[in-house]
Amino acid sequence: METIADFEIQYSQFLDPDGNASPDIPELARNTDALVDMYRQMTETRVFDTKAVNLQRTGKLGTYASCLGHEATHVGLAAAMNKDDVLAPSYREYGAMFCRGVTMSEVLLYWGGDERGSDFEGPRTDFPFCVPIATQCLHAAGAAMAFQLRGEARCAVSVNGDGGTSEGAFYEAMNIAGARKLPVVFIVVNNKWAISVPIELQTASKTLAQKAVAAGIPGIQVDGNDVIAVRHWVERALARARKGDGATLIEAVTYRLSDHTTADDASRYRKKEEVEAARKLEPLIRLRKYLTDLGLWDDDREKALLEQAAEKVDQAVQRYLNTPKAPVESMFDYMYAELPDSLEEQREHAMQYGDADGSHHG
Amino acid sequence: METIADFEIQYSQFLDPDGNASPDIPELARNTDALVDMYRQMTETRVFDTKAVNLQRTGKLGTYASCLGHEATHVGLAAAMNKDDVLAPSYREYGAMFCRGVTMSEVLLYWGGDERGSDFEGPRTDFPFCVPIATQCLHAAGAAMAFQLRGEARCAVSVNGDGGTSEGAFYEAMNIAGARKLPVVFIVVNNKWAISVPIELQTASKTLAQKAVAAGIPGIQVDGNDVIAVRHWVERALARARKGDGATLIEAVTYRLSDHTTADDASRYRKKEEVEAARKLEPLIRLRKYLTDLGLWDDDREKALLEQAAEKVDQAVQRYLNTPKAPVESMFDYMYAELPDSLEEQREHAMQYGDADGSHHG
Amino acid sequence: MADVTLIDALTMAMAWELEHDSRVLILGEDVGVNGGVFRATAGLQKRFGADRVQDTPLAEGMIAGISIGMAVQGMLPVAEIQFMGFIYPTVDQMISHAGRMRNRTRGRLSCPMVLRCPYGGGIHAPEHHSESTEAFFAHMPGIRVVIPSSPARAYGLLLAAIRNPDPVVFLEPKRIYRLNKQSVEDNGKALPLDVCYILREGSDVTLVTWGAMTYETLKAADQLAKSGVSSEVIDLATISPIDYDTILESVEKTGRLVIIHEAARTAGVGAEIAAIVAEKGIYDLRGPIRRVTGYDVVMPLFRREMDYMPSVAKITDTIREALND
Amino acid sequence: MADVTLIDALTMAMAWELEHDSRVLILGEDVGVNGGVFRATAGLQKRFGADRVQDTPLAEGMIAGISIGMAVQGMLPVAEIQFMGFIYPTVDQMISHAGRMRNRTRGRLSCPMVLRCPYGGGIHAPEHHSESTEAFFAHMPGIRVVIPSSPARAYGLLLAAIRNPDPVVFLEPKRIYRLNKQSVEDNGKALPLDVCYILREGSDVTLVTWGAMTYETLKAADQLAKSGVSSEVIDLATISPIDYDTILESVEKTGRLVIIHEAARTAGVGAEIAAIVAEKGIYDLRGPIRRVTGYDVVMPLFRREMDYMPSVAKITDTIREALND
Ligand SMILES: Cc1ncc(C[n+]2csc(CCOP(=O)(O)OP(=O)(O)O)c2C)c(N)n1
Ligand SMILES: Cc1ncc(C[n+]2csc(CCOP(=O)(O)OP(=O)(O)O)c2C)c(N)n1
Ligand SMILES: [Mg+2]
Ligand SMILES: [Mg+2]
Repeated sequence: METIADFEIQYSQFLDPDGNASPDIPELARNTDALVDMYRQMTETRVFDTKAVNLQRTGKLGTYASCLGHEATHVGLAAAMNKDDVLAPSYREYGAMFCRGVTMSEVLLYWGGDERGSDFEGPRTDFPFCVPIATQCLHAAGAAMAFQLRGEARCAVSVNGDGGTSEGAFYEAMNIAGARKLPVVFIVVNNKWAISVPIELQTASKTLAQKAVAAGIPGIQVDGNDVIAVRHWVERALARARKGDGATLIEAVTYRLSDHTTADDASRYRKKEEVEAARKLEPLIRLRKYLTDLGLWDDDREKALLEQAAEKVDQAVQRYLNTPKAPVESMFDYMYAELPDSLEEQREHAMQYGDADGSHHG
Repeated sequence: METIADFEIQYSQFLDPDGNASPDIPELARNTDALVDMYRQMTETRVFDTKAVNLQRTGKLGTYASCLGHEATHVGLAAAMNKDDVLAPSYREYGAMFCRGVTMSEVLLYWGGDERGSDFEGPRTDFPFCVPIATQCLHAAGAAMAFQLRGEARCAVSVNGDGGTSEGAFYEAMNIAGARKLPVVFIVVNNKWAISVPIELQTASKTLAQKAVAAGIPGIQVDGNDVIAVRHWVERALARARKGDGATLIEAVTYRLSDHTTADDASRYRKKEEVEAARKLEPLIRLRKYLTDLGLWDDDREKALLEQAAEKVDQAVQRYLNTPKAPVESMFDYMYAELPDSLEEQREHAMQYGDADGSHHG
Repeated sequence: MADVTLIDALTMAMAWELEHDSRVLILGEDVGVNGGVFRATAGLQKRFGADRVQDTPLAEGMIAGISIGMAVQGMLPVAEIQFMGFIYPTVDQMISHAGRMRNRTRGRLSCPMVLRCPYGGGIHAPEHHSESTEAFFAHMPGIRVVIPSSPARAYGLLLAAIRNPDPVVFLEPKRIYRLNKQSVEDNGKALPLDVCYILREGSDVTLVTWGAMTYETLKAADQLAKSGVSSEVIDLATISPIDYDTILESVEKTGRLVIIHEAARTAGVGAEIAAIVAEKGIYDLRGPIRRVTGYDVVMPLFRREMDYMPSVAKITDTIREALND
Repeated sequence: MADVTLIDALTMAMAWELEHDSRVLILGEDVGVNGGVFRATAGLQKRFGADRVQDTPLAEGMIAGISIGMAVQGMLPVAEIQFMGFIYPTVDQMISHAGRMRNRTRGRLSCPMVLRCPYGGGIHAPEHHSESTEAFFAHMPGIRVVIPSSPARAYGLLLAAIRNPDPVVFLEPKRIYRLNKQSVEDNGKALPLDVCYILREGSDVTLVTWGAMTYETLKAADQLAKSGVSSEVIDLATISPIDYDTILESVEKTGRLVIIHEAARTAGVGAEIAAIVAEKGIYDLRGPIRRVTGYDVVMPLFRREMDYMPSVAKITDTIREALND
């Protein structure tokens, strides 16, 4: 018996839940504008999220997946990216999408049942929302391969959840990324739950970061409620990828403070106490404390930010609510670059019936 | 930064290529009957393999996947299993299948284009040949779940190649096996090549054993040309699984000395020198040397074994060649427990045309 | 005799089989503690334990693959795929193994499993939650495909599917999961797996449909009845194998055929029914075989999903055309 | 003007596009050094380098998924799946993403990829190496499906597939990869992607087929010509979208339709053609629409595979029946 390979998985946190900074806190923590900006993004995201849930409750939005508690992970990872990198999100990374330039009304249109929500004005080459779990990991790997082949200094970033690490596509993507040293970063948002399935039932692997070992790429676990840790390690991983040294897996440990979606009732399968305990670790509190200690934040600034955010969200909601349905034929007009003749007849049939005639149920 | 998990991958070899035993060689090396029996199985398998390749060359067999060089891995893993365990092979593990009780003529029938080759007389509950790479890993996990649910002390063993470790199904199977502590052993036969793709292009992972880390199960790499190492570690893994301690991944490192199949020409993509070097490590030589040193083997015994094996193979070939085609309607008669009425008409149509009328090409 | 919805009837059927056959187990994402995202398995884990009603990790290919492994080794797994938009990772295991084990081994092994999956649109669900791709499974030799459209048929057909010695893909029209109640006796009586059901007798036109579309179709038949049109409505129920005798007899009587389904038109199951009648019943036809189906486009997000689907208006108009032949 | 086989023509087409469009790349299992298990990409890696002709790890879902990622980001990937029996892990990516990217993003993104795959039986191959499941892809909105049946069409259609701005599944009838040679000019001229080809004009019966079955069908037509039967043979070529005008015009002329394909009958593409004619061409029909297809069973291992497939005898007999209507 001889040891032929060994691996260590590291954990990193710079800001503890009370906002105390660890001695090894990185450079970027001194970039006060960046910190304040991330705090603003996180706050706006939360205000948006709360509003979106209410819109659904009042019948003005379809099923919606809240991002409550994920703000540091989402904002931190996007803040680390270059504008011309591409993001391959799943479906709840609003904080990241907003940083990338996706508008709030686009996100509302998507959950409001309108494809135009994925026609991002801002990040034209970012991938759209991806609902089939973990399939986007392969898109990110493919995008990275395109950048590599063209010799561009761009990277792809994919985001999936703890449940997503059980899908074969997740491993296939890491494996090809490892084999080809692709400029891609895989971010696993471990929020402890996949709808009603707790992480303990999902896998026996002690950390999700160690799944990187299977692909021969580095993996690290960071506190996903510490925006500085998330941004720092994603920046490091991106720099490494841009240098041509290949892919990294980053597990961001956080917690899904909300129901899975507005169609879910988490009280069926998890304890209040667990949620309450997790709430104490949520990301905004600690960053606000830290900023306050640095004299960068106070109640007035907080109040102003909340008002400003509320107004921004309201404007987005208005834009969303004032967007008329797309024409019936739009379901045909983007299927192909050129509509095949054989579909013309169907298109006319659909137009003839215009809006739904309400003969349906449920 | 703190280390939250670490892993070591061990390598084990007991018999070196020259047949020298390492000091820590396990108990079973003293079971001389077992050693001789494994040598007999490995030799018979090789004689069979050579014959099968010739049958294909002379047009008496379809495409055939040689197992040349894999004998220690295949025989060792099956020798470690209990009769009532189940094997989920891929397509070239004849040494293992013969140990399990599959007959040589059954293997020939399969590659001869006859489904009856998978109607194993011997191991009635073993899974059949599995061509879609790595899909059988999930069947083994499912079988293990069945045994676990029924409280049976049985285990499942799946076998796939190095190429197979790139398929999502391989990871999905390990992950569920880890999460449920299933009584299953995953054996990865790393013969360095997946048709023309060398292991270096397949993955960046330094060993294939380390892929177990992703599922939170133990993984070990053994010398796949050392039948004692293979059998020993598979026995250990099975004992562990039977105790209820869950799954193990075992990487057996060997080399595909033959073309991928008789339809392949490996000279297109790999160097003679590499193959020659690998040939020196092949499993029979070292075991014969070891047995000879122990006074358990000599040229007369070798000669007798080869004659006996040749005769056994010839009988199997005769049985195979004398097996008439199954009736045309047999393509219908095993599709369902009960043939649906809607298929009756098609069945009669097929019978009406009896044998192929030769109107086809190629 | 309880009055139950379609989804209640499914729960009843699973409970019955769990109760009466120790080989049966339920598995899938969120089927245990949570009782399924649609609550089809609500209460079953509490009643039968976490071994027999298992929450699995998130991987549909895995769910299908281990179900096959279990079925081959003597269990009767009833696996749930959460939505049909997520059933595609199971396609490889279903066509390559589930449908082949018996034939491949000349009957030595078999694969008595059920793959349950809610399907269809019209519930304002997010992207990928409204698919109707039954045609994929109907094209797989060795796989049975069943779709109930009433509580009673849901109960009897699911029992039959679980007891069937071969693999069955059991698709559940989620739009009508709770549409209405019917009194269903919990007596463990299964229904046959290869007959279709005449929901309404008629003499002018034959309407063949299945799943939730039986409701639009029956409504259309009611509306036309007012103007004296007598429609015969057939619920296909077993999508594969198809009981075409019943359909052919009906067409012989009516001379007209309209097929209604939610799935995209091209290469849908409706095409197979049309092809069978165009072969075996053509001389009974007075005019074209028509299809009212989903369009050959991606199911739109919900603001436009009802415009994609067959509606009572689309169906009645098509029937009127047929009557003018 | 070189005399080339169908597979040579495919290699020529890929070489042309690699030469003329830097966005094009080839990827797949064993396509590089080995030049593909059927040699379709032979010599391309040597000529264009390992970046543009890439051997991938063994994972079809991965191959489809990264191809989508590349295509969305401006490359033109031409991916090879080694055999159709191994294409099923790509189904999820193809239906969930390749066919949806353009529509999902209202045209912001698109997915110009080609998924090449040899298909069909008759070459004495092992299990899973003889599949014909084109119907799955024909049922996917947003995906084009193309099948060539001659060297010239292989060249022109593959060029068209690579240049098409949307995803194309390009299925290659491997049984006729090297059946015969045809002189094909390597001029980079593509063929249209939505027309079918009349291989033989006739007036008594319309025979619609594609892929390798065009040969059995033409032979059957030749045989029957001796007894004075005039068959019109149509090569569908673009399986989706279907050019049904050509088919309808032919049926209008002949009054009889026989569809021949190797795939299992139920819910195969033949059913769609029958359904279209039973709707739009029924008054032109003198009798039943007949299908000569593979049976609804698993493709048998090779000792019996030819008994599974349509043969000249099966086709001629069916045509004779049709003529008696
Ligand atoms: C392939 C697939 N299977 C099932 C689903 C249904 N589903 C939506 S979210 C979800 C749980 C995902 O959990 P996780 O990956 O941890 O992400 P999270 O929702 O926690 O962010 C499931 C099962 C899906 N969208 N895709
Ligand atoms: C899913 C799938 N893809 C492709 C193939 C074609 N194929 C057969 S064997 C093989 C290589 C397998 O390599 P490996 O897993 O290392 O096993 P080995 O043949 O070396 O024993 C390939 C690509 C297949 N059988 N199944
Ligand atoms: Mg989660
Ligand atoms: Mg190998």
